[in-house]
Amino acid sequence: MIDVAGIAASEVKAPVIDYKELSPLLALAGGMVVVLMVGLLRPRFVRRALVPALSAGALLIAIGLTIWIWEPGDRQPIIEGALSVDALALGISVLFYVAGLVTIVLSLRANAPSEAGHGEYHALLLGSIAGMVVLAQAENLVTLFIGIELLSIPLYVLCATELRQRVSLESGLKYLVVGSVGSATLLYGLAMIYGATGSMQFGGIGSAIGGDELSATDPLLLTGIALAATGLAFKASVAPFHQWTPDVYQGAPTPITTFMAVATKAAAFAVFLRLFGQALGLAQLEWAPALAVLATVTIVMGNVGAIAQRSLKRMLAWSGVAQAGYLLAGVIVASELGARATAFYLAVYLLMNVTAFAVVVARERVSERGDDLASFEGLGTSQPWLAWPMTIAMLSLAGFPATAGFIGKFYLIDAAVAGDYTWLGIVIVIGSVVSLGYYLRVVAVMWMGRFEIEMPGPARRLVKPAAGWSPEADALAQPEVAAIAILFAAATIVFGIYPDPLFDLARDVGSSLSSLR
Amino acid sequence: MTIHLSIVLFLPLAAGLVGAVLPRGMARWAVLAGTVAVLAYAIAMIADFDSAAGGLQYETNDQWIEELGIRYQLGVDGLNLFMVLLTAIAWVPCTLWAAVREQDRPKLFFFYMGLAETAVLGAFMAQDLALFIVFFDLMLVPFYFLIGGWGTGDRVRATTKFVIYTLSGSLLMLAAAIALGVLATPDGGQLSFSLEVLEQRSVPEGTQHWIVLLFALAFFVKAPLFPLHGWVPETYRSTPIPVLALLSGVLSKVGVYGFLRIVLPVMPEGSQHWQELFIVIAVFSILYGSVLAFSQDNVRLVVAYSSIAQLGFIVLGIFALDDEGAQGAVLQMLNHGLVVVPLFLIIGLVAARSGGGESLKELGGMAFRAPVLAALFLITTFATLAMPGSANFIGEVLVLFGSFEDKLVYGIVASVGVVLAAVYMIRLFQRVMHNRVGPAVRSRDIGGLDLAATAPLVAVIVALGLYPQFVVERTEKTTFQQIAAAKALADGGEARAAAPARQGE
Amino acid sequence: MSATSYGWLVLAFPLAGLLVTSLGWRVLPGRTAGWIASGAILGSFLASLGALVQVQDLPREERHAVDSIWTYAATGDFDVEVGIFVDPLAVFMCLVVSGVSFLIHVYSISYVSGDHGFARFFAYLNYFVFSMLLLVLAGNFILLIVGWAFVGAASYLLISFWYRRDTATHAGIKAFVMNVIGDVGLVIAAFLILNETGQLDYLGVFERAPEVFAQNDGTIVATCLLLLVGAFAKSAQLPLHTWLPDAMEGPTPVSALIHAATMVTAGVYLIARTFPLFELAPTAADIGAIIGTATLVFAATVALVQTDLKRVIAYSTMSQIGYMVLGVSVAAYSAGLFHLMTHAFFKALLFMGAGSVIGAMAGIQDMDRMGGFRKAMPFTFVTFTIGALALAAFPFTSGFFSKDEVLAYTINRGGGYVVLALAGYFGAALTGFYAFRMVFRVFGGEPVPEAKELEGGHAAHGEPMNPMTGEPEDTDVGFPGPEHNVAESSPPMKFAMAPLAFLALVAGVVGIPGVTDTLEHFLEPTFESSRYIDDHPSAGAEWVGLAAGGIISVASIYVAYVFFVRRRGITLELRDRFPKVHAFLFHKWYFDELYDAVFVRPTATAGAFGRRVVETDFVQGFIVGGTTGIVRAGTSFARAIQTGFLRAYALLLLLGVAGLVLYFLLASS
Amino acid sequence: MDVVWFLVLSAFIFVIGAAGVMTRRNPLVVLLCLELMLNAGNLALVGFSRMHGNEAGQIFALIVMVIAACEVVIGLGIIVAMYRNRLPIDVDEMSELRG
Repeated sequence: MIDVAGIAASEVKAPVIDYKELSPLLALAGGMVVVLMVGLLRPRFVRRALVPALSAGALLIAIGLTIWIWEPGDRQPIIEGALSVDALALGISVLFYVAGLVTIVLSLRANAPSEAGHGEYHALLLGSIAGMVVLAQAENLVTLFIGIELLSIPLYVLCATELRQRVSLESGLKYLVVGSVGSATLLYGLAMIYGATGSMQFGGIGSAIGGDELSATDPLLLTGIALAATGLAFKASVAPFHQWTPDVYQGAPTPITTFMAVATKAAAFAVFLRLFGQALGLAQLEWAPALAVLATVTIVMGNVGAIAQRSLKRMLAWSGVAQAGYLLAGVIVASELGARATAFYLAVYLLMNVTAFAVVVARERVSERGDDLASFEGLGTSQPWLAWPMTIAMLSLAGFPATAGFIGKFYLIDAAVAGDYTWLGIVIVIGSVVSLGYYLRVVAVMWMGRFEIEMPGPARRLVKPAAGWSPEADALAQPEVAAIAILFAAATIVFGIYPDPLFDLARDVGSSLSSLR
Repeated sequence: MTIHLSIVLFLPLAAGLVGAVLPRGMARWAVLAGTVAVLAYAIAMIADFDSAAGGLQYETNDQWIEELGIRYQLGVDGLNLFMVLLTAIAWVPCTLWAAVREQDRPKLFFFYMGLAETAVLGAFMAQDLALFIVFFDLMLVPFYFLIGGWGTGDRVRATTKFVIYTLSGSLLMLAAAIALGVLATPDGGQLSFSLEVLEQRSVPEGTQHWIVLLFALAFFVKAPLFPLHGWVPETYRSTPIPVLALLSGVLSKVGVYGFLRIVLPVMPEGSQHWQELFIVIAVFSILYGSVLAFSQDNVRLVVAYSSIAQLGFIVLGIFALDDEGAQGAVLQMLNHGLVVVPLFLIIGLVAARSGGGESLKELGGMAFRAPVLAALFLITTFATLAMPGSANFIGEVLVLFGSFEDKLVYGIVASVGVVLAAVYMIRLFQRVMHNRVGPAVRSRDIGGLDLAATAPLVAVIVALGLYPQFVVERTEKTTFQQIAAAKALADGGEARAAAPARQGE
Repeated sequence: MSATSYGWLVLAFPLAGLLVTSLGWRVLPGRTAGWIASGAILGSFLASLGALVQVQDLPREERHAVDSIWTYAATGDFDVEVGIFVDPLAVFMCLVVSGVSFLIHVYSISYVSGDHGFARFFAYLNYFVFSMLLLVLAGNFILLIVGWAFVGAASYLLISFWYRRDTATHAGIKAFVMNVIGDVGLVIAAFLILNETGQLDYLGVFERAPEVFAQNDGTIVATCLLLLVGAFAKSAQLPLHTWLPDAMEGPTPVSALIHAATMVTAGVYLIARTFPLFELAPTAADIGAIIGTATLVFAATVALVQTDLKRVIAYSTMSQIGYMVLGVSVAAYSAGLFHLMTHAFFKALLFMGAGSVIGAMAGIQDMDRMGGFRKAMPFTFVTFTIGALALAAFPFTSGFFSKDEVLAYTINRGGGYVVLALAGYFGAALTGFYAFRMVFRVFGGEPVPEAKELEGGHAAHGEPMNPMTGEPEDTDVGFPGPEHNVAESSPPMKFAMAPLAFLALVAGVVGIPGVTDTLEHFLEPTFESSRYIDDHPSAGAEWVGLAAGGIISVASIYVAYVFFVRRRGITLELRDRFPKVHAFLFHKWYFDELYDAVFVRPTATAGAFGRRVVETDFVQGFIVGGTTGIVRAGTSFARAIQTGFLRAYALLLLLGVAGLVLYFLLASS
Repeated sequence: MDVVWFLVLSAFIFVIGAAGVMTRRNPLVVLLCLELMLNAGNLALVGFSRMHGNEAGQIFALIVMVIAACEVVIGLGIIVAMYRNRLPIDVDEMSELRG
């Protein structure tokens, strides 16, 4: 007799592909190709104007499509459970798109694109964004890894794009090497999780842990979790895997630093939420304390590291480390509230950091002191339109009320306390107290005249002047940068007073992780 | 007549914003007008206030951030009625004082003045814990810039220290407050920080203990009380006079006000648990502040340390957990504010007459050419040292009576502070106004505009001295309500609570 | 009008005077301020008379009236009205205070005529009189404390009236602080009273007191002792007396008014006012009596050797108040108050005379520099001598009757009180001696240059210098004696001194034992609830006492005559014979030194310690520095491991991995 | 054959790679060591996929190989850039960013 079942089984089934759900990703990929091709054209106009315009267009289309397919709640994964296009993924990916747009605008007058070639530069940027989207949507280990690498590899290049700057190359190399070590660790961890659970699907892993043949304390599984956590923590620059952050942020072209600071972190936490919340949620009791310890170490390290920095980029890098610690609290509690808080804070974090970095870009292009604190002296009187956004950003990062930062911290602490991690909440506030030390210093430098800080020598300036050295000329020379700063600063204040829109977004994001309590 | 607290609340800020768009010279007058309007509004409120009703009046209660259970809830009752009035009264002369002097970047300066008043008013009127904290921290922003931007000496260091010190307290309070809100929420209940809700809900006593401690930390730093006054010397030295008057006269009250508004009614067990400790801190602050005040050479610091002592009295009155004590504390909160503001303005005048010298060594013998100034200073001095006949005396007597009730030993130790107060205040007055003429002193009498700024305050002091009951009858009811819960515990736990005092006797 | 409305008037006049003189200081021409002020006081004197009449009209058993205008402060059972209490005692005090004050006001008009602070001076004086009257009229303890503190403030202001003199300002702050100590005592006493009786009004308290307090119950004794603290601080009794001699830095009229006639006797008034409490606490009363006696002897001994004219009189004041305190403490209320009255007269008179002399000496107060003013200042001489006679209780002067009545009552209590009485007589002997020491040294002997010049008709010209420190005066504000205002040449002073001299002589008639006893009967309604109301010595016994007193005083005066007229220089021999004794007395038994060592220095040291050690090392060093130190350490660590070598980064990363894995494996097993 | 042996071997390879990254100063060698680490992961995947008898692990391994290649390419590119700028080909020399 003929084994019909056997034959049926041997047939290769092509996976069902839902192009509607996939459309934002496709838009990015398409844009990438187009930009790369167009970038090959010679005319100056094409390279300086058309390429950025096209890439921006791609991002805008992606945003549009995202809104089109937006739908809160828990969603079935697509492509045989490779990706899940739910509110978590979509919501976070909006952050990537915005960050990308900002980066494009900030790069308009930067050296990096012209050195690396505009087409390549922007194509790589879009590629990295695509990677982040994949990562945010990843529903199984393979896509997770692909996402991370697709995110990282373009960034390695982008960091090193200022080919004539030694520090740029250095940051590229460091990011590459240390990053690859991280990826290898992650891969090894994923392998073990797979080994322990026998499934690549997050859902499958979750049910396996829930199932009776595998206990949540299985050493193989836990080792896997540990290694995977390391890999993700590395991307999120969680201590003690944070060390690349200051160096890379400082060395990389500032627009890229901006992008990394906000987008990479968002991507990392998106997958953190999904993997640890959904797949490993049931093992929370095992991994949460460890992550809590990591969070504490991160908060401490980040804040104390930032205090002694003169270079604003470096200072923001360290502060980014600290902020990662705060965000981790939202993951640790593995609750829907935690997910919401994390998403909310990621959005806020984007606003604050973009503002700050925009001002840094504006300053380092005109001041011979580069991104050194000294180049911000007296900004309050000379260029209030830059000083105010910076002030708002700093106060918001420090968590002053009437800024979005305050609400964000409030939300995170709320989540921490609700998840029985009150002590972590207290660690967060202690961290913020320390952070005042460096945030307020920037404000003081801008508004309260010159004063001395005991610190190593100032940073060399890496960027050619955008215009003559007079504030007015500079302002005219790069209106788009100031515009970005003012826009995002305004948003910071608005959401600090009327945060409901962000809350709605956060609620949708949270709603898509059904397995959470 | 209906009073809309939101109008009172945001008027100064609005005035500040208007001033920011007006031409350079006009900003000051816009803000001044704003403060005057607030004062008028506050007076109308006092006139309209129904002292018979115990609860909140003119309440505004709207949803603000539903997700976090934060409501935009304002209200006035006997407890904060006079705090609002104090704020309104204090801001007018200080703004006037600044307005008649040349400031650089005047628009910013007066914008911050307006923002500051809004923040302080908000802190006093907030009836939602989270909202209170929002304003409590927001207060720091304008003062940070005012001190750092217009201060003297090592101002940046001073203002940074001030902000970090205060925030390290109030951020911990934030954590504690969130914990309070979350842990108080019953299962399935909606998270809420509204005080009236929190008073209904209860938190286990063990939790209350550390929450109260964190609140106290924030409030003691703000007050300030020993040993959390590390920010005081530098800040007081480099703060511009009108700002300093507000800082010491009004801001210091927000902390102690928080005890009566939040800690005692919401966490009576916790408050009662730490009663002994807090009283000890208060009493020690009284003695310490007094002794240091009388060994200081810088005029500002004399008043600075005297404030530490005065705030000690207030805290003592609050944690005596006794009707009279609390009533005295409330009265004293108003009185101290009313005397410190003119005191600092006068110090500013005095310094101007000695070529900027603020050391007692450089001052002296000013009374001769400035009799009016001397008279104002004298009255303020007597009021500050709580001479009988001033409202401060009634306040202190009530505080002492309250503490005598079952903390007799502490009360008697504290009353040593009364004597010391006489020493350092008279010393201050004498070294400034009497004795030989200081080297750089060019004495002249107080100018018309400065007189307009200070004299009304002194008049208010005298008036209250004649009729303190005006305050007492309006505050009494609410004050008693606020401490009722904790008081009941203290009385119930009489044997345990008062045992140490007994041994002391 | 009722008694109380007169009471309000009594308060209203000086208050009005205060407002007019203080607000109109710029516009009032010449001496107007002085006349206005004096007029105000005269007004309240007349009002007091009105009150007197009204009170006498009341039926004998309810001879007191209360009235209040508004609630001062009321919360819980703390309930205080702005109310006055008018009874014979209050009226009596009002009369004495306003009467003497009026005369002293007039005296001052010419005494401070040339001073820069003329209007200020009278504003202060009016303020004082208002406060003093408030004190005596107050209807409850809180208002009493208010008046109590106000007189303290007034005395402070007037002591440091010439505020460019360091000695004056120091004396001022000393007096003020001592008085505040007294205030605190009263406040605590008031609390105990409120706590036990639930009342603060005199009437209520006195009603409830016998019900709630057992005889000599601990609380009531404590209360009365606290009251005594207040009384002694105000009345310069041991051990709170050190401020009074220094208070002589003030202008002489101030010494006469505040530090002799009125304020310092407030303590006596307080004890008399609260007698129901003291009779419940005999222990406290006895302590009061003992301290009174101690003070009267102590002060008299010190007065023997002082050379500063005003300070001698100051010590004699302390001594005389000692008698009063003794009197009211042994329940001889009317006797004590009688002495209060006569003392007010003759002591004010003495100060006025002293002022006149000091004027003649151009501000010099040292008796060693004086002498022979007999001819130069006949009027001053006569009045001063009258004052001295009354002070020495010379037979049939006012002091004679009052002082000896006190002692007679004391003996009458029998037992240990006799000892006190004997001490009193010993003090009397000393009194006569130092009183006439003054007379003989100032007016007797050879005329000093100043006296001669004065006889020549023109005044001496002294350098403006501070007699205490010898440093030159800052003439801006003014200083004593440059105007040479001697009674002889200025009618207002004469006008003020003459009636006082008369009263000093004859005021005794209101209390001649067995004959008049007017005062005693007048005051009886106040004290009728006293349990000692009926056991007063028989007239016979009193006359025996009077005889003894008379002999003592004559004898002591004779001894003074021998010492300072017949055989001058004998004092010097004595001093050389017993230098230790002299030094001990001359340094006022070293009380100032003691307090300086026990209270002032320690506090100052504590302050210095707090400033140098606690502030810098603990608050800034440990708390602030500690925290920042930890953060700094963390910073340097974070930077140290941030080496920049990516191999090191990889190392740390893998270490982190190892740690994490290890944790998980441990957690799992 | 028991999967444990595969795991032990892959662990060895991983450690060797890690050690290499930490000890070698030549970026080229460092890149090789990175490859080792990734391949250790691959080996583990393959081993597990045999253990579970599903091919997911092997597919994953294939994908990883591609990615690893990309990484090396980038690394080489950066090294070339360094060479062009006449920078020393030594990871320890690239330590300007620090602190």
